[in-house]
Amino acid sequence: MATNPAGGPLEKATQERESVVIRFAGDSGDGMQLTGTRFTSESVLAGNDVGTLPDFPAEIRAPTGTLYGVSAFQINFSNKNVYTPGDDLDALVCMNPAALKTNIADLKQNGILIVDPAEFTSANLRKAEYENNPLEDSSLDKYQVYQVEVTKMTTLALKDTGLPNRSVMRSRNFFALGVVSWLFNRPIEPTLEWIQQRFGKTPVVAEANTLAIKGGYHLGENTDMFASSYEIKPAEIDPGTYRNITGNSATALGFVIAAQKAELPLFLGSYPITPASDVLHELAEYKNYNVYTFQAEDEIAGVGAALGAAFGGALAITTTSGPGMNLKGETMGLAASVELPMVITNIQRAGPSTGMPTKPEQTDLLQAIYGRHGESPLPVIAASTPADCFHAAFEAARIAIRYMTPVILLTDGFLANASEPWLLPSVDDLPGISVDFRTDPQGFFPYLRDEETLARPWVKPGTPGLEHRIGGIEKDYLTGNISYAPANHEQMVRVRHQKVAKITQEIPPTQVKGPEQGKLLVLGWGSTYGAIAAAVEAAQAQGHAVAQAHLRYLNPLPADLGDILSRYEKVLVPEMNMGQLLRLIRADYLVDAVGLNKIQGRPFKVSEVATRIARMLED
Amino acid sequence: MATNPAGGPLEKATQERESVVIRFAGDSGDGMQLTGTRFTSESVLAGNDVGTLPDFPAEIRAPTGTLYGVSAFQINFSNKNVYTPGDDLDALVCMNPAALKTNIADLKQNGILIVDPAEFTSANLRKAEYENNPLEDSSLDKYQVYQVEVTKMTTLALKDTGLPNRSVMRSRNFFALGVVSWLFNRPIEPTLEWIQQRFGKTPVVAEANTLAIKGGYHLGENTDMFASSYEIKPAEIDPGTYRNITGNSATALGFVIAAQKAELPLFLGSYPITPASDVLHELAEYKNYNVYTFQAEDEIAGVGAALGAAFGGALAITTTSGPGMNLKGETMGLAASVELPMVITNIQRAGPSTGMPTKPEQTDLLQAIYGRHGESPLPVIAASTPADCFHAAFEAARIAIRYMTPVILLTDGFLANASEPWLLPSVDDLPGISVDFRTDPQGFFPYLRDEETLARPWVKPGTPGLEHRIGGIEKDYLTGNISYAPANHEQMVRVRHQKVAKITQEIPPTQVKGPEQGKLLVLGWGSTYGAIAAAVEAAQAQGHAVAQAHLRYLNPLPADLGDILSRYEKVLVPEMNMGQLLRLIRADYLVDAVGLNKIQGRPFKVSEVATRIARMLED
Amino acid sequence: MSTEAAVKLTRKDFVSDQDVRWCPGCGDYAILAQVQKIFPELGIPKEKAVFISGIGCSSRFPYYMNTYGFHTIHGRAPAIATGLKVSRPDLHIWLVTGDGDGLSIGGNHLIHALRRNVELKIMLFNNRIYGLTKGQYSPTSELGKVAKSTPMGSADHPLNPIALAMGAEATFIARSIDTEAKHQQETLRRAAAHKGGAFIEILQNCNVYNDGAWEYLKAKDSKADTQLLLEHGKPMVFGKNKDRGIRLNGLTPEVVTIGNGVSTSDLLVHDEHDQTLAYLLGRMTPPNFPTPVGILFSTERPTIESLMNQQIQDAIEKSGPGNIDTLLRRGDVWSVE
Amino acid sequence: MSTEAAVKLTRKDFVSDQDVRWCPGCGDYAILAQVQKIFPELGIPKEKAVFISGIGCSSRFPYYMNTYGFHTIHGRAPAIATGLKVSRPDLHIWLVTGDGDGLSIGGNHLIHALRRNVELKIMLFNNRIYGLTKGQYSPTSELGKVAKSTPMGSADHPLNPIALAMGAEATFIARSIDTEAKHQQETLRRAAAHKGGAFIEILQNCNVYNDGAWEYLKAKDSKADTQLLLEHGKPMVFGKNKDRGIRLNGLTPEVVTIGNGVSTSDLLVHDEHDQTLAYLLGRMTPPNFPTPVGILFSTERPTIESLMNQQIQDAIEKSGPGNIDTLLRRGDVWSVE
Ligand SMILES: Cc1ncc(C[n+]2csc(CCOP(=O)(O)OP(=O)(O)O)c2C)c(N)n1
Ligand SMILES: Cc1ncc(C[n+]2csc(CCOP(=O)(O)OP(=O)(O)O)c2C)c(N)n1
Ligand code: SF4
Ligand code: SF4
Ligand SMILES: [Mg+2]
Ligand SMILES: [Mg+2]
Repeated sequence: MATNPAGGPLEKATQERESVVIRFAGDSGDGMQLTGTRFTSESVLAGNDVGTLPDFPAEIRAPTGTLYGVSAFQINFSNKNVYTPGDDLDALVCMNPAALKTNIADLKQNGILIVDPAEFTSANLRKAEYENNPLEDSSLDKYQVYQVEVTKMTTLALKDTGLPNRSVMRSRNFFALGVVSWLFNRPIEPTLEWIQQRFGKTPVVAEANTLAIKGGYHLGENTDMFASSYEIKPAEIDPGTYRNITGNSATALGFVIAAQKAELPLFLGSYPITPASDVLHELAEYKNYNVYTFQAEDEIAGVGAALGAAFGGALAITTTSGPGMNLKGETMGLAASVELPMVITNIQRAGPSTGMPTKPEQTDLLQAIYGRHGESPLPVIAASTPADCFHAAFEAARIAIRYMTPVILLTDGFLANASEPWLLPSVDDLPGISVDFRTDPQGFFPYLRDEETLARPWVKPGTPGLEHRIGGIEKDYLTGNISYAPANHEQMVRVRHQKVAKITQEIPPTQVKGPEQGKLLVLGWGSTYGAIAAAVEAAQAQGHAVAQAHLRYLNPLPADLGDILSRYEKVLVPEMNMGQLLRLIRADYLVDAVGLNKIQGRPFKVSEVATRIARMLED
Repeated sequence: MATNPAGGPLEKATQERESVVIRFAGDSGDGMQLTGTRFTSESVLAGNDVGTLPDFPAEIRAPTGTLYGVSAFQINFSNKNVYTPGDDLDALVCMNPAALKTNIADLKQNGILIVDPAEFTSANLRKAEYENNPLEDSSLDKYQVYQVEVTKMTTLALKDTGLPNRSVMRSRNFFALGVVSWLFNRPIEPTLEWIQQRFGKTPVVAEANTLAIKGGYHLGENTDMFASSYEIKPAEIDPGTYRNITGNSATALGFVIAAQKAELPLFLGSYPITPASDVLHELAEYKNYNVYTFQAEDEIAGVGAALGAAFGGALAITTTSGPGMNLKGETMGLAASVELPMVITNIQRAGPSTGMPTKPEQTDLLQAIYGRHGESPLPVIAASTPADCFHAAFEAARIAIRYMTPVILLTDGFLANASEPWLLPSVDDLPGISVDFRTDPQGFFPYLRDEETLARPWVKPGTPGLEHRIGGIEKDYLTGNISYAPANHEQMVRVRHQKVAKITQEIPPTQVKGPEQGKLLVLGWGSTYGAIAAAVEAAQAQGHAVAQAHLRYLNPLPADLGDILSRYEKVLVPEMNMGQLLRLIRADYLVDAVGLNKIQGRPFKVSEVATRIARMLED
Repeated sequence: MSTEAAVKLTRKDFVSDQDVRWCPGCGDYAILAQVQKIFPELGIPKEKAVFISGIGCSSRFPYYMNTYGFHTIHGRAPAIATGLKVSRPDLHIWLVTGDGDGLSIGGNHLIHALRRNVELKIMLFNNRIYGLTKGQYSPTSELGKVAKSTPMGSADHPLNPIALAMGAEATFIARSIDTEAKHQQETLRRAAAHKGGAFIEILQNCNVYNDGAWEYLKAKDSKADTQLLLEHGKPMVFGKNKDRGIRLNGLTPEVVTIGNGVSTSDLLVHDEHDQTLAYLLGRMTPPNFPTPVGILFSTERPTIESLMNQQIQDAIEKSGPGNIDTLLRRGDVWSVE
Repeated sequence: MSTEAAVKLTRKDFVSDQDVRWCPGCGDYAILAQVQKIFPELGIPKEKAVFISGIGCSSRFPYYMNTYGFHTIHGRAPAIATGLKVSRPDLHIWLVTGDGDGLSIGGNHLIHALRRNVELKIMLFNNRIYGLTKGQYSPTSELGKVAKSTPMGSADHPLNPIALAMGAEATFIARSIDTEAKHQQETLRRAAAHKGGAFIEILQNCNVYNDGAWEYLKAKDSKADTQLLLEHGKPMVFGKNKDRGIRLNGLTPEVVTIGNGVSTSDLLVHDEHDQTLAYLLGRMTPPNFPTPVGILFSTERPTIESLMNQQIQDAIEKSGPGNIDTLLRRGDVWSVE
């Protein structure tokens, strides 16, 4: 590793690339999430489109160096549209042997691998279950391996700070970030600023991190470690104001803004659960928006409290993930029966049971539709990208209020934590949400329905003259009084179905990306959007008559869907489950669609979808 | 009402009838359930085939005389095969105006109506919301109305017992039973005996009831009130030993006998709920069969305790109805994940939410199949007649043990309380249930699977050398240790599906009643069996190529079902829901089957199914 | 139809148009009557009153009150009511539950509502049986109870509702009896006046499935001996002739007869605010002790709804009322032209 | 691999082959060590021991014990364990739960298990935080707790685990501290020996999300002043110089300094069997009182499993062991030829 004798930057070649997928991997304590987030910010400021995916272990802080303690963050940045966090890696940064062991399989042949040799001690190799040091055998030959002495050089860079060794080690990630920032021509200024803001209160830490990132950057600049750096030109991006946002943040915002538009307080009743807790955390910050966050004793109480708040006239929501969903079923049935608005958000994770709590899956769709006893149909809406969580949450709230019904919103652990740049909507462009609390006693009946929506009136307790009782026993069609009359029950069951069915009138025409008819339609919902879009675009680029349709509304399905399905020879439904949307459309439209199913607690790779598309086109 | 001057029985004409449907209706306090049960016993002893249906109010003891306080019991008895408790009534006994008001619509034109005029007081008429006394206007003209002075004559018959009026009134139902027993040529001796047994400890009550029933019988015999009595010849019934049994009793027996066959203790963890509680009550009587009945603090604890007992090596079951089913979902998911045997019985009632607790419905099928988060497939088995509940429960237990899986058993409130004569199985004819607790540490792995069934080993804690840990987190395919490996998860998800799918190998060929191919197949499941069978037989008798197939196994579906469905031009699926089996078979087989849906908290009438069949044959 | 509390309401204003569907003779009627009786005095406009219940015979209560009402699901009323109260502190919320609804399936929500001190007035109708499901033993049934599901007697030690509420550190705990109209009214008035959550156990007769469960407390000739009427600041005297009392021996209560060297001044004096005393009283059970009725405990601490609403006010004061644009632009934002 | 308890087991026999996955420094390690330490002494063959847990960091415990184990779902372990114990009274069942698992979602099952006196040894690791979900306040967090979901501080009054267990009338209630190895061992031994259900609150440090929550009880120089070590029959003395004690003033405890007219004989003497005392002790909290540790309460009453199994025995004795034929022919039976 020769430094530049002249002391100034070496003249280095710069190669241009269209897009790069990089992953930072290290121990839970190595700060990989932070590194990834910062690199993401640098990339968006460099004008790239980006997609990110954090991946952290289920253990809070597993013993250092263990395989299950590895934490990673992946970023896909490009001068083109980015749909996903990327498939295989162009570059991988590994802070220790365990990170190498668990991530190397995803690195492309000849990909860039950055490792810190100081960490390849025999103790660490043992914890990572390596028999030989991979830096010393030939197992890494097919990659461009860069042994960057992160530990040593960070120590060197920080020697004047007087910080103890343990603290110095905490800046290693910034050193690595510096190296990689140089390598991909990212500006480190925004990060330097950020460091000042974030660590301003402990200047020694701010200084240490500053020194570390600069040290790393200069290493690239001043040594011949890397023959060239890479440039990824800015993408063509629609003008506007952007922010990088995770799905969970977007979900939280969607609800707050829906409540603001509706001029209602927002009430969240929730019980912490991975990966949903962050929505609770974030909403807890918005108290000045009239947001109540009630951490309940369990999920039943969470949805119960929300239902109570809905009865009281708030925009009521509850957030959870699979295990908690089961527990909310009975209360959701009550909400369906008393016809109060509410949004139940399920941020899906890998099941069954506790499953793999930090991993995403789409396995709760049929539960959302059928998971309650009795005929208790509820609208189901799903988000397809991190930023889309905003719109999906907003729309779920809007529908809930307009139709006086609980609505289920589905996202998943991938959307929850992944992020993408989000073109901020203008407040006025968002649909209005008008709430008509009934106050007129004249002609009032608790179950008198609006003709257009079949919604019953929403009455706030406290309204004089409208005192009435509701409950979960079957009700008379008009008065809402208890009724066991057989014909009335059938009428009520049917009207509850009709009300949900009416929501088709809210659904805009399904967007089909691609030819209006043809060989293959790839139909999806939820977080598979990105992988499908990229794969379909690729197939289209090859001239195939392949189209994509992606559903936001799962119940009811769009009115035009049957017609669309009929226009293609084949229909492929990629899902991170055993084929749940697939069953719905087979039953509804009797189309012989087939599924592409991946149930690994991981999103689809573009290539997985692309390969299947190719196979279906051949058949 | 002239008595026979000679004092002896009048010579009365006897008309022969093939079958009769009669309903006893009165106030909750009038003992109609008892009357119906006794009349049923008399009828089976008279050699008829019977079907019964009790119908009681949700209120415990509603104020006397109210419409919602009416309790009824219907019996269909015949010299032919009886499939259902009958459609419209040939005879109706009404103990008060409210009973008349709520039941008269079901009486056939020219049907026999027996009323007690003493009860038609203005107070009672008001409670029954009659403006005029129906005995005095012409509203009952189309029926054969018999005003039997039940109250007066019971009082008369009992005058020597010295009983206070309130107690005398309690024998009114026996008087009515006596009248009707005579009218339909039922022997009252068995009831006389029963009275001795039941009331032996309070001889004055035994005497009162004896006098009352005899009084009623003699009224028929000795007066000219009825011109003729009716005779229903014995049915041709398979030889054997019979007993009349309700679905809930049969369910309880099925479980006890499965446990006995498997030589396991039976453990029921349950929380009371209508209409399931009687299974708990009945099992609590069988302690000497090594039956543990644990009344838990809620449904979650009920299924939880059962799962604990399953872990300990018991045949574990839990019983509930819709609302409780929601609550059990999470624990069922855990049971699916740890692969322990257990039967979850849902005795379905009308939903959503509290719904109509005493009324049956089939609306929980899709919940049974899809009602948990994650991919957590479970076998689902349904009973089709009261006695069939025995076989279904037994089979559910057998499958659970053989495949090491929770199994869902579905019955409903109709089956629960309805009864039919049951040809007692011989103990040896029942399939054996062999339990192989693993005890050998050699080569043991907690998730090592049996090739044929894919079942993992069942190990009783207490077995030396096999100590191991299980849990709801995803497990390694073999060792069962926690594993978050993506491919392992997919393998586990798929093997859990395959295990359930393998159960098709247990399913006998689907019985098709009727032509092997033809115009119409009527496909059903659960308690609709009787109505469908009767309707299909009727259509067949008219020469139509209509067949019936009725499913016991809802998940997985029988392997031959697709083939069967394809052999008919049309498929009709009558269900007491909005079309749930219908969706399953449409999705699986892409057949354009149609539904006949009744969601009134009431079983189908034969005529309703027959009408639809006729219409489909016309189209 | 005015919101003014000043409008004079009468008992009838609180009677709904629905038929009361309890069994004739059920103790629930008496409780309904007392509630309807005292409500006009409370100064609560009827549109501001909400009755919330779970499932059970007792839980049918809201249908009969001409106020807002919500008959929810089994055991969950405290959770639902908490959400309502937190977001609508202006409402007066009364909760009706049973020994099964409140202590079996709903036990957890109950204790959490109590510890949070949500201002709910919780009436638990304790008939020591599951009425609506036709007679299974309940968590308050005596050990060995023979009932539908326990032909050989129940095997679980009962829960003591008062002790449990003390365990959850409720701020107001009282007990009354369905048939004691005056006492019940007084107790409910006190509960209504309490600033915070109130827990009132009402001993109620289910004449169909557990008739006479509280008969020993009610029988005209013996009730003076079996009831211990608690009055704050008064010595604990009971008995037909007011000649018996409760004395403390260390931490153990004992029944003494007044006279023979024992005088009223030796007796325990009731102190509503003494938490240890309340726990001790709550566990005084027959046959060795009379059953305490009245206010066993009361204290004050902030309600959760006051704290939560205060936080919202504080946040608004600090950061200004929410603004959608600010919210959207929170965090790193950049522009593309 | 023999079932004989006589086989001498060692600590290692109870260590499973799984890596322990708690955060370095977590208090859970110490507790695991104590349990593995005492187990060989208990005379329980390892195949007869079962560890059952819910969900939470603490609930990972069973994986590390080389016995039978069941890591179940959040809050439901007491229910699952009850079913196992009732049907398998021969097993020794230990339950591990957290302040969230046991007191939040699982509060109801916990109190019902305690009142039923199922013989489960329940260890509740109280770190006053949700560890596994990364740091939300728990039901035992102090009022005003600033945590992930409560940036302005929590608004609910905490549950007191001891008071709650007293409210449920548990038969054995104790408290120990993760770092007090000896005390913990002694406490667990006593719990194991207790004939009935045992509830042990173990104060545990979550060094990641709530570090130092119990520091005031642990700090070497002050712990003698902040811990009140309970010993049955001994006066309640504490303090570095054993010069302070607890005296009762009516029903109210007070801290006194020995000397100046106050002698040890004036102090409260601990009586494990006094239920009122235990309730009083359970509510002694800082800063005004030292925190009692040790056995707060113990009593005996039949376990539910003994009663239920007795009923089965009695039924068999009375009616003979079950016979399928008899069962089928129960009720009215008739024959058709
Ligand atoms: C989830 C659920 N489980 C069970 C039931 C059945 N159920 C209705 S009320 C009740 C118990 C009622 O007892 P209690 O609360 O004491 O009220 P009571 O009828 O005695 O007034 C039960 C078990 C139900 N409705 N919902
Ligand atoms: C039904 C359900 N709800 C929520 C969760 C998420 N969850 C897991 S552990 C936990 C709380 C853990 O707190 P505690 O019991 O105190 O254990 P600790 O981690 O502090 O030891 C929660 C809320 C879950 N796994 N299941
Ligand atoms: S069953 Fe009991 S509690 Fe229910 S209404 Fe009847 S008497 Fe009252
Ligand atoms: S998060 Fe806290 S409780 Fe959980 S393992 Fe880490 S230190 Fe222990
Ligand atoms: Mg009750
Ligand atoms: Mg904790």
